[in-house]
Amino acid sequence: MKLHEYQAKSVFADAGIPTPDSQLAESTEEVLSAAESIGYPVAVKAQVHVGGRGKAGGIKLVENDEEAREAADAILGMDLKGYTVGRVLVEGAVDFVDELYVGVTMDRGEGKPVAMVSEKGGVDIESVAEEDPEAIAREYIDPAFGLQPYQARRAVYDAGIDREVAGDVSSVLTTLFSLWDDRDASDTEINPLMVTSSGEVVAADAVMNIDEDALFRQPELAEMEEDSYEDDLERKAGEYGFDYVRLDGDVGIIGNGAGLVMTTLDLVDHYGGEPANFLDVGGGAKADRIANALDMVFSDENVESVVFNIFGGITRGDEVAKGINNALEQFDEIPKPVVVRLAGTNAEEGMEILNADLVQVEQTLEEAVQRAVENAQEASQ
Amino acid sequence: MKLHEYQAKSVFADAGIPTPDSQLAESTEEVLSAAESIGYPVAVKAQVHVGGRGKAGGIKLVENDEEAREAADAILGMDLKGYTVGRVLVEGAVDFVDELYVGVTMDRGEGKPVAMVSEKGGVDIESVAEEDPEAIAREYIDPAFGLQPYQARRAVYDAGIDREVAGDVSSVLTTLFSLWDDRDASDTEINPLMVTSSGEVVAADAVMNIDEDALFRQPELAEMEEDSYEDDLERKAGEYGFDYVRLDGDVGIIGNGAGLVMTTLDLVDHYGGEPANFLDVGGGAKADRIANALDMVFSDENVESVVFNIFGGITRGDEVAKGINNALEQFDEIPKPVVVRLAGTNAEEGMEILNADLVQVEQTLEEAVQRAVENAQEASQ
Amino acid sequence: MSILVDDDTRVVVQGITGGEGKFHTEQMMEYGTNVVAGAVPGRGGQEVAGVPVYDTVSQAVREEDADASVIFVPPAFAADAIFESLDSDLDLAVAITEGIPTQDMAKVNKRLSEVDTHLVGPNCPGLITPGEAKLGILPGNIFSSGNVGLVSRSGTLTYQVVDNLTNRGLGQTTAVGIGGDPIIGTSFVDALSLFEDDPETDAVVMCGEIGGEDEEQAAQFIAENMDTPVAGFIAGRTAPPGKRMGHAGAIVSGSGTGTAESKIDALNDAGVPVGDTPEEVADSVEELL
Amino acid sequence: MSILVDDDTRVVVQGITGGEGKFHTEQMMEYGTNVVAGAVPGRGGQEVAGVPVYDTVSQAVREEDADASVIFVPPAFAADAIFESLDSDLDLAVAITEGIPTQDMAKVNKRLSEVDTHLVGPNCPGLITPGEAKLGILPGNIFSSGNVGLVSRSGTLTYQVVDNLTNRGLGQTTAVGIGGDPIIGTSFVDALSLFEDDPETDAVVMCGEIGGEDEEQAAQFIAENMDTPVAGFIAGRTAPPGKRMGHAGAIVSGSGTGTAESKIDALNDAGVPVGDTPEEVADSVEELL
Repeated sequence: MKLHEYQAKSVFADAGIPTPDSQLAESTEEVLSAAESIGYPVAVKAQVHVGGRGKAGGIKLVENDEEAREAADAILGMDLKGYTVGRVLVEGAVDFVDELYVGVTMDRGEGKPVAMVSEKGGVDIESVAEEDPEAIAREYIDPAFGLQPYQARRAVYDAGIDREVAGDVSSVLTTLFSLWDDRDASDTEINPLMVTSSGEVVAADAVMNIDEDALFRQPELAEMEEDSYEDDLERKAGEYGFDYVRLDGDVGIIGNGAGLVMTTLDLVDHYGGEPANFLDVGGGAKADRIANALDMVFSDENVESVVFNIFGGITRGDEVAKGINNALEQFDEIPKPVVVRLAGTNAEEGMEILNADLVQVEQTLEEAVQRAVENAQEASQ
Repeated sequence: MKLHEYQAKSVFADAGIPTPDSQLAESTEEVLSAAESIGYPVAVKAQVHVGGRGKAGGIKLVENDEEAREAADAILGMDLKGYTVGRVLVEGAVDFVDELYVGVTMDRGEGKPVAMVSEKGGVDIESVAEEDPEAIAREYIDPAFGLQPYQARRAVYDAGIDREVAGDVSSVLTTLFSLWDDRDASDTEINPLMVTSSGEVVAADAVMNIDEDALFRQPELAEMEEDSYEDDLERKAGEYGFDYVRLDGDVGIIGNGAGLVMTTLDLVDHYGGEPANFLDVGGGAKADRIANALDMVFSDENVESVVFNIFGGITRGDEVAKGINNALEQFDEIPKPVVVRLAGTNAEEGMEILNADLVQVEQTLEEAVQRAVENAQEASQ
Repeated sequence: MSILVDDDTRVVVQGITGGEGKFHTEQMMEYGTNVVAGAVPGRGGQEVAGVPVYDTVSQAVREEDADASVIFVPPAFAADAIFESLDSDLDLAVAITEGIPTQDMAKVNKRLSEVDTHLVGPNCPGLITPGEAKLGILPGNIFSSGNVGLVSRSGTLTYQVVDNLTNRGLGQTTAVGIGGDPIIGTSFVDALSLFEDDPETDAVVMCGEIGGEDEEQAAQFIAENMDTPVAGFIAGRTAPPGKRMGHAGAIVSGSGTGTAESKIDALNDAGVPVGDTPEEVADSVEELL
Repeated sequence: MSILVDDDTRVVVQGITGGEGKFHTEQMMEYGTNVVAGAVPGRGGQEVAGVPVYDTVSQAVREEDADASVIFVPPAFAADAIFESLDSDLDLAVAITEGIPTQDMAKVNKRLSEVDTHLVGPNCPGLITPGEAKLGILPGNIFSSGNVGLVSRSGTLTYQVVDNLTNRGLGQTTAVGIGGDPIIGTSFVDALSLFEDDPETDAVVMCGEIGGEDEEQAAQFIAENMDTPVAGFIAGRTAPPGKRMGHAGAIVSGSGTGTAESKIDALNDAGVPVGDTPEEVADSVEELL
């Protein structure tokens, strides 16, 4: 779960990290009144979960009412990489002499958190990591001990941060780690951490992503979760509790188990088709859930053909068959052709239950995918 | 630093451990009014840093005003193993069916904390440890991870605690460890942890000792420190900042470094004398401090003879000699004979400075101690 | 022969009194697994599926000589259950639970480096030595005994590949589902190393997927340390960057690490044929044997 | 030969800009110790006693090839300084600081078990290889080079015993003050084991004191593993139970563990003569050689 900049900043500020004055605004009027109370110059920043907002025109620095109005009109309501901007953060501009990077994330390969500091803040840190890896000082953190004071200092000095601000930066890093640790974050990051001409550090941006699996013990953060789905289908999948990812193709895919569904997508591609989605019904799905999955896929207007691939383990073929029947029997005409392949637990019982008038049955994964791809190709001709 | 029972109980109660109603009282009247507000029966418990208070008559259970008055009169002002009782805790008596033991301490051999649980509470746990070690379940705690939930459960189930109260006992143990950890305790202990007839657990006693070296970061606990010296001499040593232990003999001992002072004590004993004290002036003592040490030892009316044994490392012989001169020159007559042995850094300079009219000088530790023992023996003849 | 489990394995089920725990205990026992105890705090003295329940894993180890555990404990308590199994002198712990917080697993990972117990999972279907024992939730009937080792990050994909193998008469020594989380106990390298040392395993199938660098490390290990031939499969070729494909670990990061391409290239460089379809994987195994 | 330090040892002083740090750096250098750097956060670029100061120990290791550190850092920050030295690829760290909270040392102790660095101390005078190097605060002039190893929990008692030895012409290979705290890095067993492996050490003096069970463990180690003869001394025979005799670790617990008697018995049982006086210890060494 991603926090918005304004949410992350409030968490950071509560923990004692210096942040600029700021107010959230949803209209041009609110932007103007916020700018007035903060005092020009201010930055107007789109609050959407998109990287590279600045380059995409989602952040503007304004000096007066006229510019603020212009920026607010331009940003509020704009489409930023698929997300519509509904809110902006109006924030006092910082008079900076230097832009740093500090962050904490989970290093999956090491299986432990890593703290990072760089003098090259203000730009995409992943490009810095690729082009100039030495410019990022890294400290791997023992998960049992946590970030030790000497490690915070070492990261800061190894990154070449000026001795005048080293103490402040290392204390910001320590706080970032505490937040990461206490709040079950997957990432906490400040880029840029600005150094002002008077030698203070200020968090000019704030990133905080929370481990979804830990939200149960982070009720305050869970409350901050906002509807941030790209479209109605992903929202619907969230409501149904499916692992769902929408793609660009026309072959709708339903299956059980992440690896098998990914494989089904890959096979659609392999046989010349284009997957419309990833949809995992999970383990042990009952008839209702299966019907919901079909409803999901039919709701995607791009879908021309559906392939249902279930390898039963905990999931039982008879339940799958019932769900498919239920979902399809309500239609006078089946909206799109559905290819079904059932294997594993109770697959034979499922085959018997399945209403063969409503679906096309195939015995193997390869055959089922090929048939679904053909169906899609026929539909688009 | 030892907390009094009433202090430890208030810390435990704040952390959520159930404790009986109680009030501190300094007079018989206060005892009576406390008993009235709590309701009989109550326990009247001496608040002094002494083990085995119950056996020594420092705890009495009373049923009515008459008994309460009697108990208060008996306990307030009594001498308990050298400590005068100035305050009692008046506490609601617990109707218990079982007495358990739970505690956390540092296991020095393992270099890690250990959590302990036993069904055999209410008696001296050290005797249980000796006579029936199996009756105490122990969980060694990784200092980096802390006490894990499964460890608390395991200790409780391994100790054979009834399943009905196991959850509560394990939660008390978890809290005890958190307090131990957060408050820099050397020991946290509840003995007995009473189980009531209604199946609740209540801390009927409370022990909490704090690591002196960590008091700097435990300001709340440091404020609880009370004058708990056995006598005026130990209080004086505390004010001077000496490591001082009063003993029963008549040879006063001053030296630098714990091991060397202990050795000097041992040699006094070896040569037939009896040490009056352990007094370590520490490393790098200047003249003032040396004079204070002599003042300390002269203040002990049991002392008949003094031996001064300094092996200079950081401590310089000339400073020691100056301090001895300063302290002794103020007397018309030296109160007790002082034997001085100086070795190590600037020992020769010290010997030159030393006013040989005031002290007896010896070259070796053995000779110095023998001379001091002889002095004491002469004085007591 | 086999790796990690066989018919001597004595299993304690953590969370045996829960719905899933009870159901799969019965399934495991039906398959022939030697389940000797359950462990659930506060439930000591009860019986589930004819098996005695203890309050702690240590008691189950003391009383019933358990040497492996299977963990069906809800995510909030699962890391503690794993810690308990790692501190109870077991040879093997298998964590089925999905959705354990990643920071909990980082701590488990640290403790794992300090003990000798193998951990398989979490978020995995478990493992099976066909005809001897299964620890987990795999459907026993699709497996058959043979000389092919299988290690996979995915559950149902494993079944699919096993199906393709079994249909051709290619039985398995042991099949291990190592789980789809970012931080797991037994890695590809760990499992491959065990298969390499197993004289009965004549070929290994390794089913990877996008995310992380385990497959790349496995490729390096195969090139440097393995004589036993390996056939590979990588799921997620068509997955877009930045989208989590079901498994918490199955994600190609924005910076382009964890792609299927990188994994397939690494495996090919190590001499491992990577099939485009599960059927092609079975073809490769037939050729390698 | 010697143990732990010699004239090749390259020392970084943590806390070199403090009063004690500066004074003893000068003393160490005067003795001939190869002090190559200081480390104090925020003081990088300065110089103390002609030695360059770095902000971190790692920088001192990178820039000056330091392989040992001596720690003069106030108690509140000392554990962090030790952690830093343990995470900087040093062979040896010597912590002089007295008064480090015990819980901090428990964490240090855990980390120690994970690294190869030796820690001597804390709350110790350091160690010296006469004529080559001293790391710490021992008065160099009382030591002389020879074939007797010395290990002691006490500072000034060490000087006393060394004095008795030196007066008879019995020089030392290395003398190690391991410190008087309850939790320390190098134990008696660790030091004895190093002396046993040092071909130049022909006898060892071990000065123990009341508290803990290190001396008992040392006795067992001597009986089982040592050919080099050992002479012993135990301070605190007359200490009453429950009273801390100066050192945080020097306390006989109420339950009677840590007594001088138990230690002396254990050493005698291991064939170690225990002197009643420092002079008797020197007698024993003469006999053992």
